[in-house]
Amino acid sequence: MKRKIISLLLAITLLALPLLTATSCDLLGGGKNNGDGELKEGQVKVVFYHTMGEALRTVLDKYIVEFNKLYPDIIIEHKQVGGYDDVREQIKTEITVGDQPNLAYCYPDHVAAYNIAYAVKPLDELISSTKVITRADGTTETLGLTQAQIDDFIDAFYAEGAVYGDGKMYTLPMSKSTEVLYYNKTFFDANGLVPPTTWDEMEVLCEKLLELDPDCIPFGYDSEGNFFITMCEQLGTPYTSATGDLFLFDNAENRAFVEKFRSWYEKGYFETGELSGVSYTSGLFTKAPAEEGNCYMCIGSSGGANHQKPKNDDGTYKFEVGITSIPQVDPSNPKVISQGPSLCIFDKADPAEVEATWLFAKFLTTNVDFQAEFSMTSGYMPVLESVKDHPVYAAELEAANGKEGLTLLTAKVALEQANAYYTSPAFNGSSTARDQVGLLMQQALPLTAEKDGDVAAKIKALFEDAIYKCKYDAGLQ
Amino acid sequence: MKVVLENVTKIFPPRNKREKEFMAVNDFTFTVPDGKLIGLLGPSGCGKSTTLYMISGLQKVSGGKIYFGDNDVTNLPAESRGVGLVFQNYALYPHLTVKQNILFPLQNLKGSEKLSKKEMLERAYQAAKLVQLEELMERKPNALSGGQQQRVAIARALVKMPGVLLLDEPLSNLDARLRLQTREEIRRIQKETGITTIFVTHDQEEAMSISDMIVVMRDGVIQQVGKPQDVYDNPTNLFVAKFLGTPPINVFNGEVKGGKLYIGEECVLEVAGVADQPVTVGIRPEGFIPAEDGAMTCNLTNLEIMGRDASVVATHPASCNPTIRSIIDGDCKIDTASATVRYNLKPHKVFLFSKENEKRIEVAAQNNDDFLTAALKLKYSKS
Amino acid sequence: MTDQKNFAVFEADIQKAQARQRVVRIAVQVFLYLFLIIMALIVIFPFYFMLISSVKDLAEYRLPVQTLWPNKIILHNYIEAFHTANLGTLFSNTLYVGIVSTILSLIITVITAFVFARLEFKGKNAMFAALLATMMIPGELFTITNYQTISNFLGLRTLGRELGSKDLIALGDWKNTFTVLIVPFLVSVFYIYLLRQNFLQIPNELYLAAKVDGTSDIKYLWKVMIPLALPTLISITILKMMGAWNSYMWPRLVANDEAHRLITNGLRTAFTSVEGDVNIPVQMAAVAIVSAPLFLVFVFLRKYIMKGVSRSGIKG
Amino acid sequence: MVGSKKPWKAWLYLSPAIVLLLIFTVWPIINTVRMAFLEGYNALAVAGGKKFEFGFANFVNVIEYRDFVTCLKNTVLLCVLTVPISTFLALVISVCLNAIKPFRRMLQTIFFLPYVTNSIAIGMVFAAMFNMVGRNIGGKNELILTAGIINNVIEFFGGQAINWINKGSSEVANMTVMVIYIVWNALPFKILVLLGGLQSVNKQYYDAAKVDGTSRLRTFTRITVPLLSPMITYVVITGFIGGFKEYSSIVGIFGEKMGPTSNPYRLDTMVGFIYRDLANQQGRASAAALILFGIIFVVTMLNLYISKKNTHY
Repeated sequence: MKRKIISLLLAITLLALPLLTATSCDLLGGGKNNGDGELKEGQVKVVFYHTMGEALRTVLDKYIVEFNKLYPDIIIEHKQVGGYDDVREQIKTEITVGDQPNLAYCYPDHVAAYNIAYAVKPLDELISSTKVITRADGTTETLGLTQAQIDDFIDAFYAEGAVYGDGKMYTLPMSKSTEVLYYNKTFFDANGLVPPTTWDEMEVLCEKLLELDPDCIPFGYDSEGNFFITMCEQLGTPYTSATGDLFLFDNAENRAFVEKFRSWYEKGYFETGELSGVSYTSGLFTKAPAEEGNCYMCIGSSGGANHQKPKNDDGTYKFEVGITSIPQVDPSNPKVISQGPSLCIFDKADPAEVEATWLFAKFLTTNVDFQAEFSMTSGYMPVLESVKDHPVYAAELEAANGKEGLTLLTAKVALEQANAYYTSPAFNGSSTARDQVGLLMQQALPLTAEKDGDVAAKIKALFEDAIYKCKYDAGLQ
Repeated sequence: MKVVLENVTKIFPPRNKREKEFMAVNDFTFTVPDGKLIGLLGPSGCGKSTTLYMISGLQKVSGGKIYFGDNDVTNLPAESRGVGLVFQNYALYPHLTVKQNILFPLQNLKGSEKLSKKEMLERAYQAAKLVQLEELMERKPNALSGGQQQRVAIARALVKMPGVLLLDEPLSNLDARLRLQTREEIRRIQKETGITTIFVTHDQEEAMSISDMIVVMRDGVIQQVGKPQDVYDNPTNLFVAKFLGTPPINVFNGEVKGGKLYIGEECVLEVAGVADQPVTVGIRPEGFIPAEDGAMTCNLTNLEIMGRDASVVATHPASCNPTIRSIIDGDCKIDTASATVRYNLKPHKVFLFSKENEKRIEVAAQNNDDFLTAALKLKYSKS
Repeated sequence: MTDQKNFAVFEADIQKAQARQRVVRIAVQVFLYLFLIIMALIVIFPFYFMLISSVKDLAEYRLPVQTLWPNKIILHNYIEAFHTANLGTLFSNTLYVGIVSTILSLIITVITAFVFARLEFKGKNAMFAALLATMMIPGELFTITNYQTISNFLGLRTLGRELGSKDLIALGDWKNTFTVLIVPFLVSVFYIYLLRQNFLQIPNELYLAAKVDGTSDIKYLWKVMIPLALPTLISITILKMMGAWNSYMWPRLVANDEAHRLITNGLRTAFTSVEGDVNIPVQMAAVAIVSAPLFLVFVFLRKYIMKGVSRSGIKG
Repeated sequence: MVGSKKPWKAWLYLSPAIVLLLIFTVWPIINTVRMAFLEGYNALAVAGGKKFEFGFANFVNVIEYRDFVTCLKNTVLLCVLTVPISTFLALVISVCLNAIKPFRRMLQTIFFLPYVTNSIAIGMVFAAMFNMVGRNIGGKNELILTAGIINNVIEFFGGQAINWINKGSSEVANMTVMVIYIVWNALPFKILVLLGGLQSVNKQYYDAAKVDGTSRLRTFTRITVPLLSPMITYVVITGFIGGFKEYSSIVGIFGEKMGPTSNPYRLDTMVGFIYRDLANQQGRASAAALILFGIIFVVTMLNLYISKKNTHY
């Protein structure tokens, strides 16, 4: 009998081993942040996934305290889930098991992916809601957005919430970045150069820079995908249809600009992120002019300003950085990409949960103080026009310089071009299109007649291939 | 072709620092006459296989010379000596058929010796016919019985018409029945081809039964060379006497006193011309003649009748072995109820060896007539 | 057949043959060593390159013709590599996963192999055959489903969601835990097979004798079989540890966060997301640091590794 | 017999292994087949309540896909190139190692070294060896700072530096690097197995061959190779299985984009294809995995059949 009991115990232990390790590992490995304590009666918990680093989390925590002064029963539990792709993958898996968060950082194509499972809550009803909520401090607010609030959003950023082809609004802009042109101000000033406003000027400038310094690469462009899409926007040529049922980017105009930039590339005018082998060209830009293969200009995300600082090990600067808008085809109708995270709200069975999430999302996106402080910390643009009038923010912007103040300087430049922002349509497969045009650029730019023969034919084939793959992924092929 | 070994010596170097070098073959001198079948006999580890390998050229000699006919081949590599070698476990290539195995050595021939495909096949079939394998040419070795494999190995060794055929323990991997059959086969093949053949064995019966001549070896040293029967009848030392014969020779402690041989207290034989000394006495099992008044008294243990012959198992206080075994005519009547049995001895089956060096002590034969006659008389009177 | 070959070998011929033979033999040996040494140099060259590059400074590495011995030895690269790739955490993560999974895996393997080697019960052979059959399927095929499984283990996460139990949710969500790196690979059919064969070589009489003496299965296993199968167990241990060290794809998929990242994945990540030029000397230093433990293990346990590997054919 | 009184005990002991295998091996097999036959299966869409039809569309989809053909081509090419080369080299090295006495152990250890490495880590070393450092390589005002140690060697022997893996490198050059790396990586295991096989070959076969005056070459081709054929079959089969699953060695050298920067995914393989579909297109990934399994199975059977025909013992 005793033996039997012992054997049984043994079996149970063995069976439980995996589960035991599951928990013990978590204890040892730090585990997951599951919040503390159970919810009290009447409390609602909002889980928020983002990519904020430590500095931004501090800002967020500060404003959660503010928010909780108004809504003490909404418990905010937030978590950094790696980078944007990690957030997307994490949420995609969680949707399949029904355990997605309430609120998350998102890009338009993420939302399109989540919506395969109809997981994202359309916001139209909430926005237009006139329900009045009483806050803990006794004041009231309407659940929806007031017209003033809507108007305060920078138009292009707000419009991004409805790029899904079905007319519905799915996201609120959180913090935005764009592409700007960083240039070596010290060098430009010394040689009497001015940063280009058009691509034609850029071409001339490149020639000049190569004359001045034959060992340089005049400019770097971080993202091949952005390059292509932005050129489509600037030229006004088709890219994709709004709903993703048509991939339109294979056309003569687009092939022509790819061919043009290919010839630039062949002449050594520029380098791109992936082609340089390390995803970003900021490494080339921050080299001192004496170093081989340095760039004098760099078109990169305004959110990445920190990486554009040409700092020496001892903290001094190799040169001063200047920032301006990216070159345009037509300066009178400028187009610059709008990037950076928005917020999307996941649909839940309990309307109270959705409502609480909305309140928090609304708080983050419409609170001028938060937007200002968040922008100052991250270098991302605030999404509200009125932040420009925020006294501290305005003062900081004013004082921004091309060295330590680079992040703010980018925000300043980015805000000045508010009328130029565009967002490309998002649908299930829009990220494929983006990847494909990026890959297309990556393959087309290094072509040379000498090595590859008929370059035009090669480019045509690359376009055709990219279209094929987009269609294939969308199930159209 | 005759094979001559002159002072051949093989010393293996020590394998590691703790070991000493090992002398496997010591000063081996011996001539194999042309066209004879020679058995190299000895217990395992006596150097007989090493000798064979040195003749084949697979192992180098450490000293001495080897001649094939009049040619010194001592330093010739194996492939140039033109010997056929049959390995103990046959070393048939498992992936090749019988035919391919037999053809293999022919395909190695080069230059003027090169044969056409047709010639090769002819030779292969000739060899196969000799060993009666024609039916099995397309089989793979492991579809053959042990005896058949053995014959394939021989055919492969013979197909290139070697001057010397070497067989390493050719029968050790066969069962008892096949062994008898195969040794006759080897004898037949050797007779038919007339190739000088040297084979190695540790089985004295095998060596005795088919060899023209045997070489008994021990610890790398030749003990005796001769025709099998001569060696059996006239062993030069105790080792050879013990090694040859089944059942083995019975060994006693004895003493020669005044021309008489004593085993225990009994005087068993007259040995004229031998000086007084303690001796080791070897008596072949067939050297005993039971007699009621026999000269030697043993304690009877058992009687085993095996058809024509009978084997008497007995003990004797002076015996060096626990039991003594004698083979007697099945007609002889032995009283199994009796505690003792008495024998007379056939003088030519009794060998005396020196206690000092185990060498044979010669006895003049005529002095034993009395004993012999008495013994014969007894035998015939009984029948 | 009776005609014997005529040997007309003259003294001169013999000497010539002898001399030729000696020349050929020496030539062959020289050729063998030459070939082997050249091949060995080729095989070992990447390691040498890694080591010398790891102690060069960037400027020297970029000389048009690379130096085969560094002009100046810079050990700072190692410190930088250690920090850049956060190797400390990666090491401890990998070690933790390696040790825990090896111990658990050994326990399961030993018990299972014992059952298949010594106990008799209905369905044993069918069960063993089924086990062996799974070895044929490439592991890549499992990944797709296992990825789903570990996101919602046994549906515990959905259940936890419905019951509002955080503990259940945590139990069902294995992503970015050490568990997910350990548990799915605890059972290796191949190791079970290997050990069972080893156990079978131990005479059954020993087991029967133990039974007669009243020894329990577990005690017999512990006192007799494990000591006898120790070399195999050591081989399994090393291969399993090497597996943890080398695994890339699965950890990358399911535990790609800082806290649980394993060394291979960490190395790849650290040196692809760096901006600017890749500092190859630092990268080589990181590779050297990562490679060192395996080399040390190899130096000390060469016999077991080679034995285990020759029988398994699986890398890691 | 023993233990038959308590069969439950045996099952009790087996339970941990069985449970784990059921969850992590048996279920995946069943589920993979299920997903592969549900047209367009996608876990996210399942969460959205979508139902899938049973059919072969996933398989058709995979096979018709252009890039899948590239993947298949690369995979087969790598197998066909590396398996024979590495097997032949390993065979020659093993035979040479078997023919020498002094330093054998040392050389054997050296030849085993690549085994105790991490394919990603050493991939980086190989990449560095072949890597050109400079600016605008292949472009107009190209500036090569260092052409890489391999090119240094080529230049030393009077050759011209080759762009192996950098931007603008040719597919042949990329493949060559991969073949060199994979062969280098595959050698130790093969040498280990073949040398083990050689050492267990009965020496008498060689004595017999020597007595018969067989030349070294003939001994090698007619005796050594056939006698080793079971081991050769073994290393060839494991080589092919490994080759069809080639992935991390390519990532090791070219990164996750599996190609030089100017030609991403040029060296994509079947496993790479499966892994990239894993998160979004589970039905297609499953179909591709089953196709891969089918190919491996057929190739293995073919190998076994061929080797069976050639060795009958």
